[in-house]
Amino acid sequence: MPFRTEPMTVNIGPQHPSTHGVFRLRVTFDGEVITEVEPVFGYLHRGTEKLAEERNYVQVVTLTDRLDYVSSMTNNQAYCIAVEKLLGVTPPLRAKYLRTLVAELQRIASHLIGVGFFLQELGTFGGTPLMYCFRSRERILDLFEMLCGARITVSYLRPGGVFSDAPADFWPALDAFMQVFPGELAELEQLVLENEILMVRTRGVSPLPLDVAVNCSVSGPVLRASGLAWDWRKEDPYDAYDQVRFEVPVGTNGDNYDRLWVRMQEVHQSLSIVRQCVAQIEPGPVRLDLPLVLRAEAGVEAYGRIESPRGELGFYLVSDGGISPYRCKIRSPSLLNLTVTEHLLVGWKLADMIVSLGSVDINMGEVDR
Amino acid sequence: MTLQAMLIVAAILFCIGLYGALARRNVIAVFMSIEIMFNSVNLTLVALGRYVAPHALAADIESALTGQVFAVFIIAVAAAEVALGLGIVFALYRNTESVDLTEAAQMRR
Amino acid sequence: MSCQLAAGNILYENPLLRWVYDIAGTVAPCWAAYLAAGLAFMLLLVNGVLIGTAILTWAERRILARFANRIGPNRWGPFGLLQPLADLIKLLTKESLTPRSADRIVFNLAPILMLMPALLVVAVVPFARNIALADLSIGVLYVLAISSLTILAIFMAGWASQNRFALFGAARGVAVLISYEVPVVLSLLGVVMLAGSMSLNDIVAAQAVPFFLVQPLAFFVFFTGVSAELNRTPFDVAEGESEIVAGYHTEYSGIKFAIMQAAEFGGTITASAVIVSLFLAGWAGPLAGYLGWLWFLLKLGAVLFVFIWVRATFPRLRTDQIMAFSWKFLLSLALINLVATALEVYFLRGDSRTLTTVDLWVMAGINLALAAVAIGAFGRLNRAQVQRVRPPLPVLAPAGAPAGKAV
Amino acid sequence: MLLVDITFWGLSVVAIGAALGVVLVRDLFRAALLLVVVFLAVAGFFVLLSAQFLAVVQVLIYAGAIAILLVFAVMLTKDVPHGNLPNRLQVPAAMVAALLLAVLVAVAAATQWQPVPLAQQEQVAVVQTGSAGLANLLVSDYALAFEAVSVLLLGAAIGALALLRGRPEQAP
Repeated sequence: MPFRTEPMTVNIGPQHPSTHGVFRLRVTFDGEVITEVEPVFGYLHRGTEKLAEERNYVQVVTLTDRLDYVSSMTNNQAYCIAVEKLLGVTPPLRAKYLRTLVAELQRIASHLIGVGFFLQELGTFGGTPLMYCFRSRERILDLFEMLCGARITVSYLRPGGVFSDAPADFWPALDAFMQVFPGELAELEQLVLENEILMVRTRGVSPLPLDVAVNCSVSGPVLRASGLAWDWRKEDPYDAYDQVRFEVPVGTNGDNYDRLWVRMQEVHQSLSIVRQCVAQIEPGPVRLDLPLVLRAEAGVEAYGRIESPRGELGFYLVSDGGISPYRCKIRSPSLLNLTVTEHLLVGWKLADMIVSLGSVDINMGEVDR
Repeated sequence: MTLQAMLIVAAILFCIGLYGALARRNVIAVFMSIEIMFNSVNLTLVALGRYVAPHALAADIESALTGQVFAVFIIAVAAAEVALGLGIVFALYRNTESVDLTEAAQMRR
Repeated sequence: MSCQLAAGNILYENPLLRWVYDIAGTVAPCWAAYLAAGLAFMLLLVNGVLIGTAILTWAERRILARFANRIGPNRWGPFGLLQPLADLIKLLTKESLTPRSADRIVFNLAPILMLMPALLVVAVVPFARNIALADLSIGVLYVLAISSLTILAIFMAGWASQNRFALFGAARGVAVLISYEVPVVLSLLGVVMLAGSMSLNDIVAAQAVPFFLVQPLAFFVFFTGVSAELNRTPFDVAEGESEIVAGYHTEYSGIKFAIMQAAEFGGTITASAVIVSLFLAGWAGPLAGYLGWLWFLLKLGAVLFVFIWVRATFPRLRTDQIMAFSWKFLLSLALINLVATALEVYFLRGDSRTLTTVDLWVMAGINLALAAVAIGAFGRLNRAQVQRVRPPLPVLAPAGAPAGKAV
Repeated sequence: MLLVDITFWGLSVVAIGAALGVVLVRDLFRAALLLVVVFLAVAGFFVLLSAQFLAVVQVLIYAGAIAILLVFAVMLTKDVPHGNLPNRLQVPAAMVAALLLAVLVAVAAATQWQPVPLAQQEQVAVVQTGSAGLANLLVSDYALAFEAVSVLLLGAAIGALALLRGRPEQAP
């Protein structure tokens, strides 16, 4: 256009209703169209990696709760798997099933939050879909409370198993949840997935080409929405994932709708995994008899990774023979998924920006660590 | 309120508009002044239509509305004028990146 | 002193005003009594709208909460009915901030200017038989003209705040309002043609068949256009909370914010009142002579409920999509409706130059079919980019495995 | 009528004050807002002159549409708070305006206007207040002018679009 307009630089955040915590985007607009975008983060930095070097191996579990605070179970899982690799131990079978079960419940809860806030950012400010999501999420958190007494910061998993076996009344409660939840999910899908406004707002918006996604090391639903069936639960099964059958939903266009669709489908698959776990689980011990203070051999390194709701979550641990890790590096999916921000946002409008950011479903606790 | 008072108010408005149209540098300010002049003319027309009897009044009572009809046309034409005029202003801005009339005169090619 | 009103005067037609006028006329000069009668009714209307605003904020929060499986405000008073009062006290006692770089005069003037159209429009709405402040012969045009002033207030608020989000909101709001003005005005032409008058009173009287049946397309266009002009979901881009914080009223706080909110909800109420008068036969109903106001309020409540329902359900559109919706979809529908109504009125009216109830029913039949066809056809044209929903993946596990087996 | 007189003088003060503001205020945005005040005051005059239809049209077209367009155009100005500068013609312009004002006032005061006959005043008032007469005139006596204006508006709309349409980018 020969019409020269003045570029306008706006700080979206750190205080903004839709930046998922304290996240800042320095955006340069031409009218409402984004020409430049620069993510700024670090506002929530708590030095988790450094703190982990000052605590013993079991204490670090509580730190991992606070990384991605909407999916603490999977954070626990990744860390515990890393420590188990470091020690060279394998948890008992029942613990593996319990871990898989709670991880999938956590995935459902986390995806419900992702989907709910994604819809909120699309402007259903009445909050109906968000509350539909929260209704179901609350039930899952209640289940977690029965397991370990906490709802958000669970610290349920331990190196070598889980904190304790599920109480007797957990199984009927889980059963009740499995009866109610599919109906609630259907209600949500009916409200959302066929909505025409949602279609025009998300179809074809901010597509992420597969090569860009792979080159930027993107993982999780964002990668799968771009068309690659890459899921660590299939590629490198951990815990009980080699015992259960499930599909990996894959998108085609990598647009906002596909990212939403992949999440919704994963919820269905997770539900099926939970069912299989319940059907297959056998009585037995839930925790290895490990010493209270763990020590690994000096010079051993281990990388434990899982498929968290947001992508590949990995803990890289180095031991110097002491009671705490010598070095703890966290590969957080949210941070790496942010590397495609520019590809997703430049050229789109302000309204799409917020939605695309929501579709990546970042969590600042994990980005800033 | 008399016809004379109404006409004088309209005249004052017209002259203020005239001054603005002549003495402002910004195209948009000139536009605004012209709009004031349009309005004062409308006012005059309607006031005359209200108070002064046209020759045809005795035969045709609707001729009392002639002033209003003229005002309607002026408003319509003013709307067209603003649309086109602002189009020209935008075109001017596109070429000179300024809405200053004095600069526009100097940059004539 | 006894003042006598000429028959044909606005006040004469209106029993309430005449009563005030007669009382005031016994003690004051006639012109003062005239003024007093008008002011008394204005006081009633303004306070009615403001109290209605308070009730609407409560109702909207309660109903939205029910849609979302929540309870909503329930602490203050029965069913939380005093919540608006508590909110008001909170806002009144808050510091009324003016940003340092803001244009102080314009910034403070904008909320007042925003409230003004909402209050002015009720002047011509007939609440019951012969109860309206002014039965203007150009009522519909008056409503349109006054409500177009909101644009200016929004722009003033957004510009004077010196805030980027506010400016975004103002620019979006003005763009939306200007686009939707066109279909809204065109849609009302059909109604005016049917009633043969622009006075709201005459239009209500002409609705032997409610006009939302006779003019379904116009009703659809007007309802949609009005929700866009009122910045309600799914057209609330001007204050899209998730995108631009609060749009043009980002910088407003305290009492100024309260006035802005009152203007917004008051605008919804007056717009609904206009919809009721134009399309839902206003105060007409059984025993309309005595219960006209009740019918009016019931219909008002129904329209408001639809507004809230829409808000609870739909996501927001993008600005360019809203523009496209107005120009490509609503404008076409309004034009179709205009041409169809003109032809129907011309052919059905016949020599008597009036439309009978039978004529109206015939038109209702034709127009309902036309509306279905037109909305379907244009919807399909505009839906090119909307593809079918992707089918869900199969779930592999055998469903319904007994839980609790492994206790 | 006392009320009418008070209203008239009030409106006059507002209209003239706001008009002066439009041409004298430095802040272009405020000037545009004052212009809206002028428009509204003129609409008030129309009501006083029993031209209700015109008053509403004035609000709808001038305050609702033209003013908004102008406000949008104001954004083109680089420094809006100080954008409304006078040029060098200030003094001559003031002189011309003052001279014209003197002539106009003299003419308005000196002319013997022929008032509406008393017998017809009632009738004229009824005709002028209603909008039906105006509508009749527009589609009967002034139909040609009416059509011409519609063509003009269409032309203006197309012309404005043509002016604003981006020319294809020239290759550098």
